[in-house]
Amino acid sequence: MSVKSFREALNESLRQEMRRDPTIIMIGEDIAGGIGGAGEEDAWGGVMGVTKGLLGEFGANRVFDTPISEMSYIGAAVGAAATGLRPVADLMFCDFIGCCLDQVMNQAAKFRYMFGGEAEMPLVIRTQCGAGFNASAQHSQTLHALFTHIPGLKVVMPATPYDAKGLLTHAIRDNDPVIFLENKLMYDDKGEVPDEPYTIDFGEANFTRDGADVTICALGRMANLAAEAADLLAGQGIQCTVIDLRTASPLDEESICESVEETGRLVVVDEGNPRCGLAADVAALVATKALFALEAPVKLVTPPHTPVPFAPNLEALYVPDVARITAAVRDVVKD
Amino acid sequence: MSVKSFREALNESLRQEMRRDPTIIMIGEDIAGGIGGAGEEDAWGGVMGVTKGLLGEFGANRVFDTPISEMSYIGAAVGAAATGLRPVADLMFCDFIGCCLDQVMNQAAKFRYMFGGEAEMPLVIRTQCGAGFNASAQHSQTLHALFTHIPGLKVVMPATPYDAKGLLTHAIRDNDPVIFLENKLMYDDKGEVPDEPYTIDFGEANFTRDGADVTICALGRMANLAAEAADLLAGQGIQCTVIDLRTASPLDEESICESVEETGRLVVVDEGNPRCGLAADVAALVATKALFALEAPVKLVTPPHTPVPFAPNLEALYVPDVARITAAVRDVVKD
Amino acid sequence: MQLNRQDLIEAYRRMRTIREFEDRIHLLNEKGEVPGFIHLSAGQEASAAGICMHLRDADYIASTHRGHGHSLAKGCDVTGMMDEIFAKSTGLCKGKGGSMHIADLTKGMLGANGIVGAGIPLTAGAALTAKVLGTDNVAVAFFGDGAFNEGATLETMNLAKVMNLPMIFALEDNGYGEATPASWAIGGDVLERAKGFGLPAQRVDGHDFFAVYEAMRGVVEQVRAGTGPQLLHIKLYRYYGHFEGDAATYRPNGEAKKVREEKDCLMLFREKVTTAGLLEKAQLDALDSDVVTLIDQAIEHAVAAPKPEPGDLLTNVYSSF
Amino acid sequence: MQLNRQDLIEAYRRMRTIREFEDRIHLLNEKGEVPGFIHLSAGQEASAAGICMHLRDADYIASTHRGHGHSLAKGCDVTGMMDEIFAKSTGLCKGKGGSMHIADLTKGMLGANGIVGAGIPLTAGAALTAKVLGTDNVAVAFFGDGAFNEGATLETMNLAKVMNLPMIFALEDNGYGEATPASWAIGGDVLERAKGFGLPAQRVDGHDFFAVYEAMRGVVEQVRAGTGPQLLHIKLYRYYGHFEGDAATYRPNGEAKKVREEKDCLMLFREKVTTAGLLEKAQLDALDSDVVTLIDQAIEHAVAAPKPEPGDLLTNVYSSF
Ligand SMILES: Cc1ncc(C[n+]2csc(CCOP(=O)(O)OP(=O)(O)O)c2C)c(N)n1
Ligand SMILES: Cc1ncc(C[n+]2csc(CCOP(=O)(O)OP(=O)(O)O)c2C)c(N)n1
Ligand SMILES: [Mg+2]
Ligand SMILES: [Mg+2]
Repeated sequence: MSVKSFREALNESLRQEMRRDPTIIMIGEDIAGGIGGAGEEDAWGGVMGVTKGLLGEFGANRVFDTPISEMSYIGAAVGAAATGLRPVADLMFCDFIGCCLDQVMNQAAKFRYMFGGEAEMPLVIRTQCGAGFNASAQHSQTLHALFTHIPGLKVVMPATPYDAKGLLTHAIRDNDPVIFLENKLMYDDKGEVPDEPYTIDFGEANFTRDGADVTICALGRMANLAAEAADLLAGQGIQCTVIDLRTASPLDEESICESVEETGRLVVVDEGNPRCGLAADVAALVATKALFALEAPVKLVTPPHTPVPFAPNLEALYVPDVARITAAVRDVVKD
Repeated sequence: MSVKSFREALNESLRQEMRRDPTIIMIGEDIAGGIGGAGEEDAWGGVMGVTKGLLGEFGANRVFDTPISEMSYIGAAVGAAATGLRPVADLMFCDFIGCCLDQVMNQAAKFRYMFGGEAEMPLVIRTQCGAGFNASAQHSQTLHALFTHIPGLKVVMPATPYDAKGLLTHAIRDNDPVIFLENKLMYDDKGEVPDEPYTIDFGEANFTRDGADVTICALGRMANLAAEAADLLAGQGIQCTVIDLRTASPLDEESICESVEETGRLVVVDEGNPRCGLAADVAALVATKALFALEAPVKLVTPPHTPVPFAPNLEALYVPDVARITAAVRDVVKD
Repeated sequence: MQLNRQDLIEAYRRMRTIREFEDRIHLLNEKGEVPGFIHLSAGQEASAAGICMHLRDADYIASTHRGHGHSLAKGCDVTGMMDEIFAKSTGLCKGKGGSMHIADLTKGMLGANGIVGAGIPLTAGAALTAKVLGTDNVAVAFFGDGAFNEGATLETMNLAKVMNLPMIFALEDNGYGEATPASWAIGGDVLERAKGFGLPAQRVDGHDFFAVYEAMRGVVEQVRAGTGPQLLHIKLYRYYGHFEGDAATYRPNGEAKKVREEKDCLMLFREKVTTAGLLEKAQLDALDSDVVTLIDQAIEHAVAAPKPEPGDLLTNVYSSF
Repeated sequence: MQLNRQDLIEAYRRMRTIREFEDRIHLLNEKGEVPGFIHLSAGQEASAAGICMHLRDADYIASTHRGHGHSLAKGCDVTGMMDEIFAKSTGLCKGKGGSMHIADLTKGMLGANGIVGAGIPLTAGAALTAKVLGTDNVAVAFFGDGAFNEGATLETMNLAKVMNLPMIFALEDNGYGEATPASWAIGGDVLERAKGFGLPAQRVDGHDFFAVYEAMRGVVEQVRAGTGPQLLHIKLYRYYGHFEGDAATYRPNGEAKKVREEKDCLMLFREKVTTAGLLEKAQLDALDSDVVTLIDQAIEHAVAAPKPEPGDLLTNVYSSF
């Protein structure tokens, strides 16, 4: 156990899994960087440096840089997963899914079903999400709901370095296609992370705070803000249960409903677009399965239904923050 | 006014609008069919014959067949819309959005916002959706939720020939990008349709049945099944209000909430995937804005969260039908 | 690999099986006895057979919406396929995929595909597997003239080249993508386009089994040896409409008839082997009737086979259910 | 169009403005004074200017993530751009787009673009508009060597060809797509690839304004006349890292320095015009200081300009709000 960054936790998971299983490969744009050039071979290790050093250890027959051709290399990862490898593909930003959705939605997600069970799809697609980087509308989206909407995919969004390693390791060992979303603001977040490999199961939410007054559900970076808000509110006499969902698909429906049965109040915090988003999905779950437990209307804390603005002052208003979460909680407990 | 098929209603809308405005063009794969060949010039008029005859009337400088290159021709439609034309693009099946999502999600939907309002995007994308045609997992999806999730898009799904014409005409005149979903089972549906041009506003739901016991929301083909179910139930003493939402984005939130305030019960019927789907979205709306009106848990009637199966007997179980709707209604009224 | 008597029989058997399979499905579909969206490959048999005769089970192919011929040529079970097309639980995909999604990974068949161009990146993935695992397997993407203009296809020509993948692009040019002539839809020349991506490319008469077979012999040898991807531009023709139900009014009158009469691949094959004294007519006729029996039995089996159970709707979504 | 004295001054002014703009933003970014993801085009000015000198406002261009140079060359307002990059409400996009989304449709600038390759189909759309409306406007897609491997780009080469669109593909090959050398990432030869789609294509030295200008003169004349799309392969170099913050360790030591010293487009331009006696050094120096003043003022304006109002978050989503 030692303190590691989110980035290091991910790198360690990749490294340990690749050591364990020679069929695991990595493929993506500039995940090494400098391939074919006269400069440093492993110049980048991904735009955020997450895959740094892996080319050096595993060589050019395990770590593949590609041309800028998302449909083709993501598709190649899908095909490789169906034929015996366990690819970890890197889609630099989840915003780029528009260039390769077919291979994810119509191929990877549906092979097992369309083929009557006669296909394995041990594929991981790591990708960045999240606003707050002043990266504007095409590099700041958080598209977990889009993936969650597609049957056959699993969708993961870790909130801590510990979870990042454990969930990525699980994702790599899983035989279904997993979309693994990393919030770009979190790579330098630090936390205790075991040195040895371990896994965290999908569909098992993490109760990070316990409180009788209200349930707050979130995942990824929003789960941390929710916990922060809960701590603030605890000082003001409002006790929150905070559920870090960890995976949007599968969803830990049971934990959510059980908690709402206890608290009677629900706030869902999510960075995705609100319409047909994950926050709505969780609210609908409770409206269908635990309605009579609710003592107040459900509150959703999400961005507005707009693209992500560039200006930092607008972006700050766009992304849910602790103040908006505490306000929402205060609202639901006063009802 | 005369009886027309859904197909004829659409064709008439296109024809009348193209006559009215010379900047309206059509672009897509085989929307004429046979282009460049020695055979009949307008051999198909689209796979379903909707655009039949338009090449003949408007010529090859208004009606464009394209190579099989969705990203490119949908993108060309987006670029044309930004520069002075009003393109009606045809994406043969909405399942093919995986080949061109970027141009829809990151370009068409975001131009106006990213450019600070300095762009118009009078683009319509007509596309087919719906299961029941034994067309299997890649030609049977109903992806309106995916589009609804994306801010900047408008999403339309007509239920009748009358609405098809009025909504398409509105879509063509609208200055925002509109995804217009046509259920492939409905082209031969018949109904009264005025001969002259008319429009139906977006975001204005259609109350097709009036009843005090329960509100059923749906759109597209499901709205018709909901009405059928309501008629059946009326005979059994259960009075349903049926709301055909017509457009998933914008959503007529007010009508939904007002109706639920009156009936106290809500069933949402939708053919999309359930997770982060439109049914969940409507349920969440009510859970956040009209919770205390609810006298029973909300019921969602959707397909299971699986790809669309091929076998007709499985597909029949997959798509919501009148029996499942009536069962759901009976369930919520008994609580 | 030179074609011995055994091989010739095998080649003919595969082609004839495809033809009979397609012709019979055409009739069954007309009578409303098979469901679904069906695209037949009758007329294109020499390509499927000429290419797949060079492949082993561990080599992969990916196919298209028009996938019956490729599947049969790659060794998929006739009965399993027929059952699948009839939407039966005994089908290759348990009735959940149908004509457009027939697959058998154990035979190296990565799936027919409802999305034009989608099989091509998948094939690159199979080739990547061969490369990483150090086998000398190859992977073949079958696709049409229409698919040659999809981004997925074009990107993958480049990807396969720069990654030096053991992959073969088998472009089956039947002159039309749906109703649209390839001569209009493809800008530039096919071979030049492939070469512009650094791919060796050659054109071959897809009506002539021997031409396809010979071209593929050289290609597969080099690709197996690790010299990188290549493209075959195979000119051929589909006899039926684009999909079952399409009257093909976009084709000049008599075009299909002329090809059938003058260039039918089965006819040409028979002529060649009998003229050269390699096989006798009687032998071929006997094979023909064996194939008819085989297909009869497959249809009989498919008709009698059980439908999927209601519970099957919810299985095979994830590895756990 | 022959270059008269006026034109030469205009060309130099545009190039120098771009250089100064980029150099200053580089410094401001280092000091943390401008937000966002920034990609600078210093070194590539001759291409932007040499091409856009042939265009009028009604002609469209689409650009890339590296779009400042193209925008300035196409006539976007310097102050409006600087304000935008500073995220101010007076910016060209009211502070809602930033460096990667600068656009001005009134100037025929269809937008920088954060998605590699995305501008190319958009450009085809602008060309389609010209075709349908019967103007003789043309549309130019600027894109990089990396973008040359995107499906969107490749598909559009074909689409533009078969639709005979008045479109020009301006491939700015600076040798790298992020950290990856173009020499590795592009299979085959660029010109052959373009020709394989039926596009006339030529290579030009992008450090030499006059070479770009002359090549574009011929191209634009033909494309305006309706002879269909063409491609220009413009070889050039970017001086800074891929994005601001990138140390560019993937480039051989001294590579950037060498290009700056030997091939800098501004240097070459000055040499040519002064040697040929077309303009005097003093004149050019005066222009340089005018440009410095212009950029100084723009920065001053941007610093002082107001931020967007909170309410702006919710506007410009749809035509109605
Ligand atoms: C991405 C995508 N676009 C369009 C279609 C509709 N479609 C199905 S087959 C086909 C034509 C394909 O032509 P070609 O590649 O020549 O194959 P062929 O049908 O001639 O065998 C089209 C356009 C599709 N299935 N997928
Ligand atoms: C679809 C997509 N894929 C990847 C990226 C990430 N990315 C941004 S710029 C870039 C390199 C582009 O290279 P090139 O086209 O040569 O342009 P240059 O940066 O050299 O001007 C990449 C990979 C992106 N923005 N969009
Ligand atoms: Mg074809
Ligand atoms: Mg470059």
